[in-house]
Amino acid sequence: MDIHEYQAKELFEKSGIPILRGEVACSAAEAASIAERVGRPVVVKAQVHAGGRGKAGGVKFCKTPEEARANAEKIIGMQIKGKTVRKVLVVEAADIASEAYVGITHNRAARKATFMVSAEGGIDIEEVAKNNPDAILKEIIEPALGVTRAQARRLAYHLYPNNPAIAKQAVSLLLNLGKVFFTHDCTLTEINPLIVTEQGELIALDAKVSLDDNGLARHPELEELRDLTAEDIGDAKAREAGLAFHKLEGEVGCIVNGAGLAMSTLDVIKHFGGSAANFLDIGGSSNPQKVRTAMEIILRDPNVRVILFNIFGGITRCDDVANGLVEVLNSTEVGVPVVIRLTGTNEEEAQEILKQANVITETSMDGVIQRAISLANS
Amino acid sequence: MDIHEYQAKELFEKSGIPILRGEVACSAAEAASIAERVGRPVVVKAQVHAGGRGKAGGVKFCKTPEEARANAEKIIGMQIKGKTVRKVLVVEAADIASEAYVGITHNRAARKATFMVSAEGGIDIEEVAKNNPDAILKEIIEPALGVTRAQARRLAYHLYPNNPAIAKQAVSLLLNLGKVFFTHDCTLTEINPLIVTEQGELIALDAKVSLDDNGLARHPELEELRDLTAEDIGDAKAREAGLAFHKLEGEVGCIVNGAGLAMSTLDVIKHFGGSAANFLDIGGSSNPQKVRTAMEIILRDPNVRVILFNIFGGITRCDDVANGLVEVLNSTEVGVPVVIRLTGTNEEEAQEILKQANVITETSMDGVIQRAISLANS
Amino acid sequence: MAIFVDKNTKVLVQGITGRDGGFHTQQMQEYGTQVVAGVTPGKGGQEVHGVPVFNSVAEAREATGANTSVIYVPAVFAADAILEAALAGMDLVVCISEGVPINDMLQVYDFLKDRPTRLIGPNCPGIITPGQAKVGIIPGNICTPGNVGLVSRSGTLTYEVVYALTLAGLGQSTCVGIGGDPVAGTSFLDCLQAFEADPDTKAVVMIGEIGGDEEERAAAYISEKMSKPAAAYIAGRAAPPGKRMGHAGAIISGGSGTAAAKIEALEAAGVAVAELPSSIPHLVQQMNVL
Amino acid sequence: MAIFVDKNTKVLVQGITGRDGGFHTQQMQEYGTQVVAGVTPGKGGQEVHGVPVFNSVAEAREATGANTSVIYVPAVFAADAILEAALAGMDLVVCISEGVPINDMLQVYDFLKDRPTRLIGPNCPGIITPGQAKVGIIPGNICTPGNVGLVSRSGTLTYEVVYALTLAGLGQSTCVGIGGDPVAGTSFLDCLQAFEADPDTKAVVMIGEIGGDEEERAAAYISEKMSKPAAAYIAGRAAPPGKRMGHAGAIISGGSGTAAAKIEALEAAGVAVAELPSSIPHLVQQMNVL
Repeated sequence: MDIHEYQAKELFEKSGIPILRGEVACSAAEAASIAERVGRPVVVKAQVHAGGRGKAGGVKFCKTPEEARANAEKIIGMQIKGKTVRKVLVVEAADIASEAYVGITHNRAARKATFMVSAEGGIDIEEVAKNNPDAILKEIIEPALGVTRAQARRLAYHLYPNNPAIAKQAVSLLLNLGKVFFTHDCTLTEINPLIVTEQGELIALDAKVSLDDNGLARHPELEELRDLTAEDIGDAKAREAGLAFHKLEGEVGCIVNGAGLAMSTLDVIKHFGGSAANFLDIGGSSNPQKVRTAMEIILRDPNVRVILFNIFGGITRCDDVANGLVEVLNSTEVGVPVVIRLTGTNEEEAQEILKQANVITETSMDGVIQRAISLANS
Repeated sequence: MDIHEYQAKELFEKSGIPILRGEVACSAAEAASIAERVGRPVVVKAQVHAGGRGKAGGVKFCKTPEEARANAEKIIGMQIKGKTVRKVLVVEAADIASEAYVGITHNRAARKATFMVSAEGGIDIEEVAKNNPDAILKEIIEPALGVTRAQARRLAYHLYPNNPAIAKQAVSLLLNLGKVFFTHDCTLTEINPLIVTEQGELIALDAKVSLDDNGLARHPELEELRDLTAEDIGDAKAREAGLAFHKLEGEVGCIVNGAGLAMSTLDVIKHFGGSAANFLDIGGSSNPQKVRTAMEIILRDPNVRVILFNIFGGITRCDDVANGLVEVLNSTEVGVPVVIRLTGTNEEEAQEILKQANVITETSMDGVIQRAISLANS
Repeated sequence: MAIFVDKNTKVLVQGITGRDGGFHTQQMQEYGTQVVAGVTPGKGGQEVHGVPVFNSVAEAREATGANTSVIYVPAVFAADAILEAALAGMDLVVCISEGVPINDMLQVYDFLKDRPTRLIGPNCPGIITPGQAKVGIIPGNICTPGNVGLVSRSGTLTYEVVYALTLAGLGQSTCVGIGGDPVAGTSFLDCLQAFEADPDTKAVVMIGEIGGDEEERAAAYISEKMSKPAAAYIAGRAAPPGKRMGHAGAIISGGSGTAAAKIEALEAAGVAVAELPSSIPHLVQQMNVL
Repeated sequence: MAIFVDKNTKVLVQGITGRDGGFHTQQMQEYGTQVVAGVTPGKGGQEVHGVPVFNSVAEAREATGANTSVIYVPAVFAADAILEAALAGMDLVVCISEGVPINDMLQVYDFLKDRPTRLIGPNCPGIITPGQAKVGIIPGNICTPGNVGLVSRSGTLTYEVVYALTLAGLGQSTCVGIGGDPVAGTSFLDCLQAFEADPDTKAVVMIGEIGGDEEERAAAYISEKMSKPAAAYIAGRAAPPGKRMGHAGAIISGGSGTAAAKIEALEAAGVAVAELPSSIPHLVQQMNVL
């Protein structure tokens, strides 16, 4: 789960990382009045779960409250990478002497988290990684130790080799960033840019935090940071029902159990010349309500011309899925054909149930997919 | 460093371990008035850095404030294992349904801390260990993990196998005891007895905490718990000067650099038929002030008939020791002979310095010890 | 022989009194697996499907000689359960629980790496040696004994392929679902090494998916060390970049971990890569080793 | 040959700009040791006795090829310094600092146990291979090259014995002070194994003290595996029970860890145990192996 910059900054502040707090505005008028209160130039920053805000015009320096109003006007409602901006952060502009990058994320190959810093901050770190990898210093974080003081020192002196006073501040900051990462079950904590001001202060000018969805259960206070307005209705419904769902661009609506089988279903659809409208994994349980929600989500998409069920029952019981489907068909006008393949646990009971329903059954994965494609094309 | 029961209980309370707090009294009158306020039977407990308080008569159940007064009268001023009791803890008496032992200490052979519990509490755990070792369940604490919840559960269910409600309380308590141990750099945290009351509450009825002297530097708030009144003046002086000192019963006062050489000096004194008055290690530095303090501490002991210096200079510079000694001899009436052996770093300079002084020099460890013994006997 | 589990495996179920734990205890028993103990703290002394329940793994192991543990506890308690099993000296721990926080797994992985306990999972369907024992949730009726070793990151996709093998008359030595999480106790590589050493395994099938570099590492091993023929299927060829496809592991970003890269590495190592899950049996038949 | 350090050892000094670090850098240099780098965070770029100073061990190692680190930092920072050296890939770390909190050392010991870095200390005088290199604070002038391997838990007592050996014409292959703390990186056993494998060592001297069971473990090894003759001295025969004698390690409680028990174990293993430190040279001469 991503959280907004202003929320991330609150976590940082609680952990002793210096930030410029700013205030959140949902309208241009609010933005102007915040700028008025600040009484100095401000920066208006789009609060949206997408990278590249600056490049997209979502971050603007404003000398006056009027400029803040004008820029907020432009930014609120703007689309950045498909996400609508609904709030801006209005924050005092800093006198930047230098910009660095610091971040922690998981290193899958090492099975450890990794701390990365680069003296070239403020720009796309992936660009730095590509063009000047030596500029990035990495420290693998040992699970048994956490971020050690010596590691924080090495990273800090890499950033500020000729400025021990700033490097000492950076050591604390980096240790605190490590605490944020591990105490909150983050998958990413990043400061870009980490600045030194003309006055010699170290400040996290931006703050990016992604949370491990699996860790949220033990951080109810973080679950509250979820921005429901930032979510698509389909995504929200899926999340609440415990479905893994992604909208795609094709015509075959897919309901599958298991992530691997669902991915493979997409592949096989493509192999036979079709195109999937979505990825949807109903998971291991076979609660009929899940089937209903899955159908509802898929039918919101006007592109869908056929609904394909590909179920291999293990924990999932085929008869449960069949019952759920029949229930939906009896109570709803689906409007598109439904093709289904059910194999595995309680397969025969399921076939019996489906006999009553207006659905097309197939016995193999290849077969049901080919049938779905031909229906979508007809 | 040992701390008192009432201080340990404060640490426990802060970590969420249920205790009966009580109040500390320094006089019988105070004890009586606390008992009056409690308004129920109390226990009066000697606060002294020594085990076996109960057996020594330092813990008394008192039905009335008058009994509390009388018992406090007896206990305050009492000697327990050579330590004078100066305070008592007056605490509400509990209705005890069962008593257990729980404790954490370092296991030197494993290089890990160990959690130990026994359902046979309230008595000397070393007796249980000797007579019924199977009654003690141990869990080695992995440094990389700390006390895991599963370990706490196993220990808790060992204590309360037929009482899941109490076992669940015990899981939290044991996890919290682990936190006390590691957060405060303890060498021992112990509850004996851990009781279940007739009302079904789990309570730490006693609390014993020993702190790692080497860890105190990072816990200034714990250093403040040191009971200066409980220390011998010589011990306090030695500690402040950074000397390792123990009083013994013999006649040869010893000043040695290095713990191993100091122990060996005691052995060699015994080997040649003498008896050491003390163990004293001036450590690695050769600050003349240390030599002065060492002399002062030793001369407080009327049994001392000779002072023996056995110095092998490494970091310690022999000339520094010699200068310190000459300084003391010039400003103080020592009253007993001083024999000295200095070998190693700047040995020759030291010999030159000592020529002026009224001391007997020898070149070997065996030689100087034999000389000291003969002087002590003369 | 087979790998990791066989008819001598003595299974302990952590979370046996839960819904899933109880159900699959019965399933495992019906398959003929020796389920000797269960653990649920506070329920020691009870029985579930005739299996005695204990308060701790250590106690259960001591009383029953269990050597393999299977975990069906809620995800946030799974790491603790794995560590409990490892500290109690289990040889094999199979963690079915899905949704274990990644930081928990970093700690567990690091702790186990120099210890004798093997972890399979988490977020996995478990392991089955057809005709001998199953530990986890792989449906027993879709498997049949034979000489194909199968290892997979996915659950139901495994079933799809196993069932296709069975229908084609290609029995399995052992099927291992290693789970789709980014940090898993057992890797493709671990399983390939075990299959290479197992005389009952004549050919290997590997079911991978996008994300990570486990398939590439497996390809390197196959190319350098493996004598037995291998077929593979990689799910996620059609997955759009940057989407997290259910499995925490199956996220694809930038140019790394793509299906194309994995397929290329496997083909370069001489592995027969299937276009469709249904083509796997044919590829195995063509190996002419069974 | 010798053990652990020799003329090729390249030493890095952690805490080189401190009083002790600077002084002993010079002492080590005067002895002929290659001191190639120092580390003090914030003082990178400076020089101490001609040795370049760096901000981190990793940086220093990369620039100079240092393979051995010696630590003179305040005790509460020592564990961090040891871990830094280990993570930077040092082969040997010698920690002189005294008063390291025991919980720090539990973590360090556990972290290092499956890694290639050897730690000597903390709270130790270090190691010297006479005529080749010294790493730590053992006075060079009391040693002389030869074939006696010496290992000791004590500092000045080591000097006493080494000096007695030197005066008796008995040179040393390597002298190791393993330190008096209850949790030390290197044990008697580790050193005995190394001496056993070292062709330059013909006889071994062990200086133990009360507390712990390291001497007993060493005795078991000597009895079962060691071909070279050994002499020993145990300090603390006269120590009263229950007193902490300066060294954190040298505390004696109950019946365990007493001098008598250690002496008995060593004598049973065929070790010549000296009554006095001064008797050691005579015992070594009687071995007739030099």
